[in-house]
Amino acid sequence: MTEEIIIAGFGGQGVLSMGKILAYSGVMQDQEVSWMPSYGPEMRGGTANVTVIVSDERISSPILNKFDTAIILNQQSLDKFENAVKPGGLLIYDPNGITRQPERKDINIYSIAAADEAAKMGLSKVFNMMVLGGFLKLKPIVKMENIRKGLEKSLPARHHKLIPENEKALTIGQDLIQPVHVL
Amino acid sequence: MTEEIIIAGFGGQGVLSMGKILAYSGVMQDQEVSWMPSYGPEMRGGTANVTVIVSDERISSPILNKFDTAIILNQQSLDKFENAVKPGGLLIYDPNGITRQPERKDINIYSIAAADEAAKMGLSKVFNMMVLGGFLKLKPIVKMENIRKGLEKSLPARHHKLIPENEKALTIGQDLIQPVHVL
Amino acid sequence: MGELRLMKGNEAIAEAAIRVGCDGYFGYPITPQSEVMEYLMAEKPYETTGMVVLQAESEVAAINMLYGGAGTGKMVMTSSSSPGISLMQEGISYLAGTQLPALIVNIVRGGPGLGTIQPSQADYFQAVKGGGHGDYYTIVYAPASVQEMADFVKLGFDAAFHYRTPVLILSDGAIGQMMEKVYLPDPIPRRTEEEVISQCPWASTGKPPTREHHIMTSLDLDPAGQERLNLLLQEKYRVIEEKEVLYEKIDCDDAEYVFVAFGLSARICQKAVHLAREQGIKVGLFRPITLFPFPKKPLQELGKKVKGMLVVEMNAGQMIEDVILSVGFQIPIKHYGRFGGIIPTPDEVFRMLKEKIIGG
Amino acid sequence: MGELRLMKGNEAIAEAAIRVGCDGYFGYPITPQSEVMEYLMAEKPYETTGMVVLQAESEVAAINMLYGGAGTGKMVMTSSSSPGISLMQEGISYLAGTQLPALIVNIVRGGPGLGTIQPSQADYFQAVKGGGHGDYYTIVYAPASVQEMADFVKLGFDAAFHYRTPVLILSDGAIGQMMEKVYLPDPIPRRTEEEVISQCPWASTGKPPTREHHIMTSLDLDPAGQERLNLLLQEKYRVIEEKEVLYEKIDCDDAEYVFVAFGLSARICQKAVHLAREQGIKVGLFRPITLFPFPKKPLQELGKKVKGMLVVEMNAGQMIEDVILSVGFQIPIKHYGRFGGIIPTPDEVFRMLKEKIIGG
Amino acid sequence: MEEKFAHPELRTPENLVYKRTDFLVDRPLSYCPGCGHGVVHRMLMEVVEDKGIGSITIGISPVGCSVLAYDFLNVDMLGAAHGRAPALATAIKRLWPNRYVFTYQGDGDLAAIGTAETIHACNRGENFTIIFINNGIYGMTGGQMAPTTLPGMRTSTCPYGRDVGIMGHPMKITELIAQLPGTYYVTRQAVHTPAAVRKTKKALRKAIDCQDLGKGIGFVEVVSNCNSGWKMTPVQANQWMEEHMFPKYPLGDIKVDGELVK
Amino acid sequence: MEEKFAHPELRTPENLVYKRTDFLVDRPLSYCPGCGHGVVHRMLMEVVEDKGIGSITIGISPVGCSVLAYDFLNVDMLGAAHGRAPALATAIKRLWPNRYVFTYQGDGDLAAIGTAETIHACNRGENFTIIFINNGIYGMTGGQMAPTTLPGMRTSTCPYGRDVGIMGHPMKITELIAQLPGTYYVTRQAVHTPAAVRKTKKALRKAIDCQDLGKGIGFVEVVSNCNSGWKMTPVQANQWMEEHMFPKYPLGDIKVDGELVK
Amino acid sequence: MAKIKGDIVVNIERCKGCEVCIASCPFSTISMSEEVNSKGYHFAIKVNDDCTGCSNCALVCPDGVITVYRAKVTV
Amino acid sequence: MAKIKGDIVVNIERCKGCEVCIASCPFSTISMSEEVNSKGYHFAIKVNDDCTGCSNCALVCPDGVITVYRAKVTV
Ligand SMILES: Cc1ncc(C[n+]2csc(CCOP(=O)(O)OP(=O)(O)O)c2C)c(N)n1
Ligand SMILES: Cc1ncc(C[n+]2csc(CCOP(=O)(O)OP(=O)(O)O)c2C)c(N)n1
Ligand code: SF4
Ligand code: SF4
Ligand code: SF4
Ligand code: SF4
Repeated sequence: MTEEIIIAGFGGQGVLSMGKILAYSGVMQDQEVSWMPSYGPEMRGGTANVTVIVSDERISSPILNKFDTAIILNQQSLDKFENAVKPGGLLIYDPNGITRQPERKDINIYSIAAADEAAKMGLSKVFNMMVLGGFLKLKPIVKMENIRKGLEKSLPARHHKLIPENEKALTIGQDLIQPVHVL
Repeated sequence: MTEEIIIAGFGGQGVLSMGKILAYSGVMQDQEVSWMPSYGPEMRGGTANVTVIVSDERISSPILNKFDTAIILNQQSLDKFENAVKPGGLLIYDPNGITRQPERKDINIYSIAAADEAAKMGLSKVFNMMVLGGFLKLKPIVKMENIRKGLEKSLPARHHKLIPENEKALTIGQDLIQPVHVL
Repeated sequence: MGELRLMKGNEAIAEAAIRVGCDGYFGYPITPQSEVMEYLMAEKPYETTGMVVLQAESEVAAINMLYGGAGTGKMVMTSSSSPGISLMQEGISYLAGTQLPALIVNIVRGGPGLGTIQPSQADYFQAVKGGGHGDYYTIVYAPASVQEMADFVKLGFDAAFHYRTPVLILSDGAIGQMMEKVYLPDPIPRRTEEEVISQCPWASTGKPPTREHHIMTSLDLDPAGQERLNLLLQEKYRVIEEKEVLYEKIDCDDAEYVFVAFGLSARICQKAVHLAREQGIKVGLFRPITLFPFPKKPLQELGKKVKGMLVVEMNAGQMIEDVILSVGFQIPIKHYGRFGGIIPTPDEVFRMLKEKIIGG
Repeated sequence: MGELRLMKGNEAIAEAAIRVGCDGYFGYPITPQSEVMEYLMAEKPYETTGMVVLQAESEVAAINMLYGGAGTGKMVMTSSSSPGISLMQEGISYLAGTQLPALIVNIVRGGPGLGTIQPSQADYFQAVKGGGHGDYYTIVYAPASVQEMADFVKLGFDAAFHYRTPVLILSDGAIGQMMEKVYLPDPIPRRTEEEVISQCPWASTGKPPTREHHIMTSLDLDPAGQERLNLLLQEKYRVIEEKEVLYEKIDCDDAEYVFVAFGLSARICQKAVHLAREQGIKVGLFRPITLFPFPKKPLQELGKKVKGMLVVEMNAGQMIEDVILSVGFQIPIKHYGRFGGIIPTPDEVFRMLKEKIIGG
Repeated sequence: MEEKFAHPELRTPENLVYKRTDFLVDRPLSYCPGCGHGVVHRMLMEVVEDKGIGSITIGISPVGCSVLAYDFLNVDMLGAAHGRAPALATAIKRLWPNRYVFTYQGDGDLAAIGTAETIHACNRGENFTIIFINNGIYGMTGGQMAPTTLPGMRTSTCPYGRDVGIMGHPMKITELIAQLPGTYYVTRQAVHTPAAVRKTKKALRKAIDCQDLGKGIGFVEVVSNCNSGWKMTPVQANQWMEEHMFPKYPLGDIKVDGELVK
Repeated sequence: MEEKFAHPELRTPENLVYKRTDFLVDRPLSYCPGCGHGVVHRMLMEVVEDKGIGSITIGISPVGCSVLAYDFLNVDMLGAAHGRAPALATAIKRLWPNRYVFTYQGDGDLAAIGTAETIHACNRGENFTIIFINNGIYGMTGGQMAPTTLPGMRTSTCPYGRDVGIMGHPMKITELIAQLPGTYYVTRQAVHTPAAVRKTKKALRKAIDCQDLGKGIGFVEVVSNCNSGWKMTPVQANQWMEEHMFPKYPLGDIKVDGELVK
Repeated sequence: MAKIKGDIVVNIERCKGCEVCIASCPFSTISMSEEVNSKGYHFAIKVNDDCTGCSNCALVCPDGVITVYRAKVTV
Repeated sequence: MAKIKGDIVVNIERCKGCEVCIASCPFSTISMSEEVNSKGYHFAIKVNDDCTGCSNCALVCPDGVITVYRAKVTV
């Protein structure tokens, strides 16, 4: 199994840490992972994205131009990455912040209204975990118990008390995700 | 005609300027010349030498290990350069400062007691010109008139008044030089 | 026992340094490698292992701090990125001339000049041919993964001390910034003063009455002496070329064409090898791990078996010179490069292999 | 009309700079090239032509003064020797990246490190492959006489401005210190401000209301933009390689063996050619005058006609790589080098030719 | 958008009392919200406009957040290597004595890597203007310790606070260069209040006027916030600056007409 | 040689009152006749001897005439790149806190190319000793202008005398670094008379004793002659030094126990 | 009666919502909008009619987005 | 009567004839030799018997070539 994912959105949306937790969970179940962010001052207030690869084999290129899954959190990112999804692949987006719907017909498209839901529930801090939950519902590439372990590893000890909240968000996300166009 | 000369002695003996005047004189009569000094802090109180080449043709290497003429002003230099004179070549030395006589039998050897004479005559400043005079007597590779021109060119204007003294030294040197071993 | 972690390349270097018993890190911030010092400052090894971590006033100061530390037998390192490494060239030449062990990490970004902060491999020549003055080489390791970022710290220090020579890790912004799984070995305690003194009997550590004073210098005003030093260095480089070559061959056994690439480019080419094999084209990858010593002989051997080579670099064509010097002109050897911070994609390099080498 | 003088190489450079209408010299003392600045300070061109002469606080400052001056369209130069040139590598990379014209003189001494003050050619790689970071080249002229020291100042400035690129004169302590006859052309007046502005329409000279403001920089945070700049640079280097190659062939027409050497080594080899011809051995000399662009094609042609080449350098083997890359492996190409300030003699190189190439 | 308290009738050219000078390029500044760089840019350009020297001014931006100053200041500019702006300016002013030349530098640039260039340009009494933005941190590279970082202050390379015993003392380079005979006007200002901004503009004017006298460097330090680096809101940052930066870096003139006044 | 006034009978170990310390290597110094470097070398080594720290002392020589100091001082030494001695010393002292570490630097080395390293080591309050030989010229490279060259003084790069308008002012770097909180003892001495030599020795002792306190840099400037560069006899040079150098570089302590005293 | 009356124009798209202007206004005329501009920033708006055109806000605005007008008006 | 008597030993081969010692002697005991050493330098010699072994000369000697002895002798 090799899953190649791009996660993209605004700087403050937790894009990088979502990728990090996913990657750490992969590590927990003994898979190969890579996490390759965009970096630099253009991140300041701008867009951020991260390529995450989880695989049973040694990972070759950490930098890709085609992905199995694209998780998209703003319009700029949709514009940039819609065409980078492999035919038959998966695109997940949060409609908040999207002004133009994705148009591809050869891929599976899901939407997840996590931003609104998180705001409503006062869980904005773990909005990204909702999105991750949605993704994992569709592609359970890592086991929930490993996500927990991943959270433990990637959060500093003083934040471990937040793990239950994160797990809750994961569950909510699984319910929230909706098909838009399924092959 | 190509004449390859090494002039060697202590730092203060005017070795470099003797070479410079010779080279400039060569320029004055439209010959090719090169003047290549030893340089660096080792000169401080130590030995100095300069390779002068005067030629009708373009000069290839300015650095040589064999010379037509060696003009030697101290013992260290004699030790270093006696064997660098080409067979049949010329070695001129000032006996002041020499403790061991040159031993080569396949070259022409002359001595010139310029240091003593210059001290006697109060001409120590132009001691080197005496030596040059002696050399030019044996090998008149540059004309006297060109030496004068060379002096004019190589001395700063404020020192031009010293030219007559230099010319006098040249003449004295021509009388002073003595054969030691002639092939 | 060791430990498994998910880390950035830059962090892995820092953590590996602590674990290998490094005595001192001296550096100056510059993107994309500032995490090395930031990680160290956060970990405070000065409170645990006693490792010194100091933010210098400049890269020039940093490399000369290295020189001081190395001259006293300590295990010292710095890291920077391209412009900062250029400022270190005098210091690196001094380290080489004085035969001092030190580790220098260059997380390359796009140049020339201020350039970009995106990854690049355009400092190959500087690293391999000697960016400083005089006849010297540094051993150069080119990691292609976060694991290697960690591993090569130990490898680098071992070689540096074995040969008494500065060692360079030539990586790039992408490997510095990306996270991967990394296995970290158990920490090795820092050497005691006594151990330093006995393991580095040449160093200036304080002169006991029982020996002559030690002098660490690269100066010899006497050219004959300077030539002797140079001959010694050349002999050392010869031994290094004989003994320290590292490389990796992937799918080369039956390959008709090969990519030659180092570091990040090699990983991209590895993916391209998969793409090619999927299409039934027999492609392999030759990855020099040491750039100096360059794997001349294995590459030459490979050159006799394949029909062509595509050298892929994130630069305008630098390592290709060493490839040609190794392989010769019998088979087509072409270059494909992207620059200024652009990373080629696997598709792209595969297409280029077809265009430039396979034909059609 | 011009003028004939007997001068040191270092002085010739300084005098040529005044006569070519150079606007500014910025330097820091270092043996064996301090005479360049000393001559200028004694001549006081600031009182005659208006040329600025300034002793900087360091070589780092000097090269950045060059950057400032060059960015305003002025004709600026510096000179130094090996360790000082290493300190300038960041600045040279910036000059190249910003496409600024400037002249840099390296009177090479023995390295690495503090080394010696005696002549050497061990900075070939640094000069030719780019000692700084990023993909760039500087045009490199290698004078072999005092006359060329003077002549290449004009050549260098012309090329620097034509291509908007830093130009290096790579000489050595011997040529810097030796005196030869030199013909100095009549002085060219310094350009007026108006001329500078009209001849350098790209420069930052003060923004009149009629145009956009000018920005001299090598930064482009956008990798695509940075790649475009790099492609532009590479195209420039291609043109330079096509148009600016200079070399000299001596006695090559009927030669069976040739020396390949630059600068001082070439003069020594020239004498060795005489020695060989005296013994009836048909030897020639190929002297690259530009080291970048390297005279690849003429050397390749020559390679087809001769039986072997001896590359003679005052280093451990640097230009030989470019010779092999030009000629290939069909004929034996060997290296003979002396280092650390030692100059080989004509006898010696002739003997080596016999030993290593002719055989017997 | 409905503008409830708008008075469009007042918006006529005669009534215009303040607008962004045209000597700023019409594009968004790249700085973080609330960062002082923008104000200093504007004041500097107002001085250039007031003096009418736009076409004979050459500016130098550093490496730091203000690396892009050349994109905003509508005069001819050069981007220096990190720390070397005073070297560029030295050459430019000597080669173009009738141009007004300024450098614009951060604390890392001017007081760390560029220390030698700063001190020697000041010591030589070069005839240009140095504008020095002291925000106590390396903004551009993500908030590392600067020479001017306060004791105890946290940055990414002193995450537990600057420990002066290990990392050295905050450096008052402005007081240092004021000691040098080559500086003619040296002052420290801020731009967080209207009054401070006005003073800074006067100071900049005075510093640039120095170039008419040819008696040495005019040097204006501006203590400024780096709210991103300090991890505060802009308003908090300005307050923290008053409370913590000003005691260490007191505002006011240090040297006037070549004489120390403090 | 006949020694007319010799008293061989006095030459017994008990009567020995002064001899060259064994901490100087038994070989001729490479300095010009009458150059002050030799005296400073000797005093420094006497202090090392007196303190009994020879085996735990690490010295750093610069690039300058004293580049060969490592050949003469019989302690472990390193030769720094030009100007960078304080960077070496910083690392060494931090890595070997129980060693005594000193740099020995000329004015070109310390106050020109090495300005940043000098200032920042002093500012960080490193715990080593800096010995600074100010002879107003670059001796080793043949007498070029130094940052400390006096106005009007002739050198090979100011053959008509230093013109402060073009070449800048002589720099009093010692006064400058005394301003920094990281320096603990700062003094200026000379070695041209027996009294001066004695004071210099005391100053060196005090500066090295600073390392026992760990409160910052001990810094000893020695104003010295470079008779070669000045083109005078040693005796003339010492006199010229008194008349011309001392007024600009007055002798005496500048900072004692961390407090400015001048 | 003649009175000094001021007005400000905020370049909304350029405003970064840093709030530095707010405290500088002697008449508490400025506050932040509820809405955000296309960059996602709240922006400065006038919340009363007391502006005298003193220009304080414009002076301190880091992004120079405020233009100020002032006139004597008869009330 | 007991008197302080001093003596100096000059390492002639190492003396560079700089003459710095001469002025430092309170008793004008030192002068330069007529002869030169093997390096060509005149060297310091004692020219009277007034030396008290005060060590001034040795202190100022740049090359550290003077060794000083002193004793109470009965005259
Ligand atoms: C030679 C070199 N070293 C380091 C850097 C990385 N760098 C860029 S900006 C900067 C510091 C910026 O801080 P400061 O000068 O205080 O300006 P600010 O960003 O705070 O305005 C550094 C270290 C560089 N570009 N070049
Ligand atoms: C990078 C570099 N620049 C320049 C030099 C040449 N250089 C050697 S010593 C020296 C100056 C010496 O002067 P100073 O420090 O005053 O010491 P002094 O010789 O007077 O004792 C210079 C410029 C060098 N070796 N390295
Ligand atoms: S990082 Fe700091 S200095 Fe840079 S723009 Fe942001 S607030 Fe300003
Ligand atoms: S050149 Fe000057 S500093 Fe150097 S040894 Fe001679 S007198 Fe001393
Ligand atoms: S100061 Fe300027 S940028 Fe900040 S909120 Fe006010 S108007 Fe907007
Ligand atoms: S020891 Fe004193 S008295 Fe004796 S010679 Fe020396 S200076 Fe004179």
